[in-house]
Amino acid sequence: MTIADSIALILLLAGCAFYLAGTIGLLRFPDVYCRLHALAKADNTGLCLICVGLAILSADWQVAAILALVWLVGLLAATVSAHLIARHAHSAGRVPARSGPSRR
Amino acid sequence: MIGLALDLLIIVSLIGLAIQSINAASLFRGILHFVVLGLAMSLAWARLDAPDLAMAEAAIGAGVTGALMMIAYRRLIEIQPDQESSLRPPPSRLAVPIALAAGALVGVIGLAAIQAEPMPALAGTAVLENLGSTGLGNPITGVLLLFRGFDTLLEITVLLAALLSAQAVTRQVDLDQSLTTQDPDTPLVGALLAIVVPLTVLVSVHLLKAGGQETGGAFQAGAVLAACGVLLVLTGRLGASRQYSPLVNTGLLVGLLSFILIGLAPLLWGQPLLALPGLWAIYWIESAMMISIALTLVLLFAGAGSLKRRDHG
Amino acid sequence: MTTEALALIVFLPLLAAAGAVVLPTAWLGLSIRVGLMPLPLLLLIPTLEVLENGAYRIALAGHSAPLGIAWQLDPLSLLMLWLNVGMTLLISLHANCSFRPGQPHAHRFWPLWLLLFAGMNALLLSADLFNIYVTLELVTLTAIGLIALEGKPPALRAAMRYLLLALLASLLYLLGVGLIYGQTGVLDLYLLAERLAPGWLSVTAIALMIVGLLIKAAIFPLHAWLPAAHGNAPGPVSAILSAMVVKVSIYLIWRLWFWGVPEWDLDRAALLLGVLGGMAIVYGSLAALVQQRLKLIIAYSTVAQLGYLLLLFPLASTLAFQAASYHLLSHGMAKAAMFLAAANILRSLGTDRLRHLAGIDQRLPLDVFALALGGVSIMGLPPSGGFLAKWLFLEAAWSARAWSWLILIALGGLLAAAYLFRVLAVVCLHPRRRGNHRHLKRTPDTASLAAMLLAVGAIIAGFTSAPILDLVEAGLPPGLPR
Amino acid sequence: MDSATLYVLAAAVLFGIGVHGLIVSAHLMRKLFAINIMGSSIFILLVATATPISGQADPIPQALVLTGIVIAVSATAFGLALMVRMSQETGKATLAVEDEPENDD
Amino acid sequence: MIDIALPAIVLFLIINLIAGMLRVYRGPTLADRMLAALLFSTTTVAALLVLAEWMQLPSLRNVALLIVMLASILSLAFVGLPAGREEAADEQ
Repeated sequence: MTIADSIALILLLAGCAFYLAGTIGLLRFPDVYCRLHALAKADNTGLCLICVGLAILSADWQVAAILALVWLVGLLAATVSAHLIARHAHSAGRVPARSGPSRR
Repeated sequence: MIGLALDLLIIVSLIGLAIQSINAASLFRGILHFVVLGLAMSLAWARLDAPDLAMAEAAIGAGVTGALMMIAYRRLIEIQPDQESSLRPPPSRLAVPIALAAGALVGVIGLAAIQAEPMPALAGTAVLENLGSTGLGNPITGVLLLFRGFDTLLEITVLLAALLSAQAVTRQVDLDQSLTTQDPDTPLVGALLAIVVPLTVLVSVHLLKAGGQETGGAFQAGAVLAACGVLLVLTGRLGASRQYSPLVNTGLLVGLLSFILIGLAPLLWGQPLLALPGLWAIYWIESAMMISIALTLVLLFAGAGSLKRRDHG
Repeated sequence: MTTEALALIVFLPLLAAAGAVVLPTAWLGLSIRVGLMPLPLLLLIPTLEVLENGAYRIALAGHSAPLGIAWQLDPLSLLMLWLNVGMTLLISLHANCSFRPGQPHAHRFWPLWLLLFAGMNALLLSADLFNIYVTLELVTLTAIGLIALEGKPPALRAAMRYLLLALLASLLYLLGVGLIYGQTGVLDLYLLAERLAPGWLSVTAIALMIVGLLIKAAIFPLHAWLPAAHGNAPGPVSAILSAMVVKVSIYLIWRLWFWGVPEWDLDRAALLLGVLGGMAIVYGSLAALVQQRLKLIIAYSTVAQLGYLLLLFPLASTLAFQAASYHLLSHGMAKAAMFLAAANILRSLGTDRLRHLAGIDQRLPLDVFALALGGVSIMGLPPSGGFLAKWLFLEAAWSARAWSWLILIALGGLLAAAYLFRVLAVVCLHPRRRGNHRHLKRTPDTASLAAMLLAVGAIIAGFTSAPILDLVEAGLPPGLPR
Repeated sequence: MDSATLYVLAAAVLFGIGVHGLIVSAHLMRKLFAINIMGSSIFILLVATATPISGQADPIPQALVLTGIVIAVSATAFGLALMVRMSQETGKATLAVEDEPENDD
Repeated sequence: MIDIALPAIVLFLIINLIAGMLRVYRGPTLADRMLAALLFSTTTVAALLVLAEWMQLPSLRNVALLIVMLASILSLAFVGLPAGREEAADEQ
């Protein structure tokens, strides 16, 4: 295994860790706004790390370009979706939870 | 080994999502599960070595299907907010045995089909043998346009028939309002459109061009383009219209018309019916079909006969 | 020439449908004419070819069978094509009254109508199992759109039920096609005979396809969707659905059975199909006896009459084939005539409930006459096409010494007479309620004319049988007993 | 056990789920889901049972399934439109048996 | 090593996904359920990218790109649902 491969592997695993964090946040956080926050940020960081890892692994500029594009568009889509969902929740009259354990 | 574990997991999620999309406690959850099931299906296609199908499933499932279901759901709850409270599913003692029998039948058939002595797939072999002389690299595109082009011609006719039938049953009142989000000027939406719209157009053109050699093709490209149109309708940039528009109608039919006319033309110089004269014809028909497929899907979504541009803020 | 003509027979209606969508309303009439009128002339060319040289095959795109899709025109499909073209044209004459360009649903009706027509022609020509699946879907979706066109709740419900069942049926058919491809590596119907060995897997595949087609053909006990759909659709749509659309499914079963797997020993399956047909005859007729609406009576009569087409399987002889083909033809014309006449009555009266029909014969003589003539053929009274078909059936059963089928065929005729005389008795013989139909809307003359022409056709079919029966015999699969 | 076998079994289970859903669901949208799931299961079956030709996937089943997917989407979109119209006319998106006043006056 | 790690990562991502779907059940609001669907699309994208590398099917990257591009459509269609009205029906 080359050094590049090991770096890629470490990045991929780190990406997975972020995905895990996002999912835990989605399941454990108390209200919809916190969950949004967890998911949108952690998952996109995870996606970024995975894309970088795969780019190193493939060692091909064309592939790297596609991966970068996927990540950027993913970022944009996640941002807009999170915003829209939060807006919907807000207009539905959801009040952010102040503190305390998850409701369910 | 790990590949098998992966397949198993994909299958478990497929099954779970399928159960949930039919049996979820509310219709909304059912829709979500069904849309997600489409994504999981594209993973399954990827594992089954069918990237063309993965792409078709992703393009249609992530874009148009979800939007169609959501809009239909919205129209339903506008009529009756409480869609299912009064519904008691008819008690049927036979349902489970019938379902088990049907599933078992399919399973036994499938297993037997795998185990059976592999017969030479004559048609498939012929496709792979003849592909070299056509200048195409993707055998599926070869099948869809050259060897079994008539299927594809009829397939876009079916799509057109679905649109015409849907229009025939769509009530022609209050066409205009209920498609867009309440506020087309929500921040960020403009930025999203500014990037995603050109990108979808680019990607669909790329898929079209790539379709001859690798994964892609008119349907995938058209579905992506349709998703772009749906996006524009949802954000209020395009509106449903009742006005006859020659442009929209021509776009709707350009695929079918090009296919028929280019398919009939060889008869004039003594060639067989539907024998496409060269690669340019394939690319022309594919492009025309892409436009028609995209417009058909957008019109199916909008539930209207035509589209018009809409000004906003 | 023949290739060109056949290409136009499929593509001209398609182009006309496209024209009806894309051109402004003022051009609708022209599109319709272009899509329909030249067809009989065009069909003459392949007819001459087939009469002279027998079956005609076209490899589409120049790729012959295992690779590409083929069209095959043989005497049986030629007969079906003539039926489809002739009936669509005559029914269009009627549709041109209720959906005259400019009227509310006209610009929705005609494109679908033309697509349905093109789809049926493509289906009848196709020799490829998967291509047939696609054409079946085209036919089904357009048919359902046409049923639901006017947006009345019963029609919408019927259309929805039809859609769900038709989709289920298509899936079964598709599964069968996939299995057959896995078994043989080919999709061409006429290549199956030598490549599909009768193992349990291939039997299951054929069985799945047949069950799917039986659902689409509304054969008892899978008939539940038909009466509501045909009874609530607009008149011309009911007519073409009953006359042609359900029947092509049975035509496809014939194809699979006698051309796809002619070597198989299918006696027990044939008996089963025959029993289903018999049950359809008895059940459909009894149900028609208790209906209160004219169109529903006619629709249940379709359920019953479709049963005869399945008797071909147990009888399986040249005579039975002639009988079944002739039944298909004469029932098509008679049933279309009856549905069109019923549509005219419904349109004039605003209702087709039987008890409101008393004495209608004085106000709408032409329509009632068409209804009665159609009824004569359905009952199988001489001299009519229906009589000849049932006579041939009886003869076939007689020469096969199949007494139970013989009794069944006779019983079916009696039952048909019962439910049709019930209608005619109310309409013509009810003395007291005459003359209370002052506010009738006038039926357009062409609408009555179309019904009349079809009804007369069903009667004339009783006299001019020889060429058609010869044609059928010329197209029989090899090895069928006399 | 190989993945083709696994997917065939998955197709069987999905088909059963679809059949069950088609029978027991009252809401039409769920019936449409059920039909679609049955369709997907048959598509999976067709692709999973295809025999590879000298190491390459047989293109015919995949092309057929692609056509099948387009047809399924068309039919589903039309079904949704029909369902919405039914609901507009009758207030319900179901096909209950008691809704059929076929014969009474 | 890499050849085992890649499918293992896909495996992990899918487990992650299934866990995330719990949020669709639990809700409690429609927005929560939508969120879980969103999670599904980002995770599927990552899984497809890794699969593309492992199975040597480069076109899967295009599939992934398609999915991210179209992911916002569902959210946009969702926002069109009248807020608040249907939640009563959804929350038993």
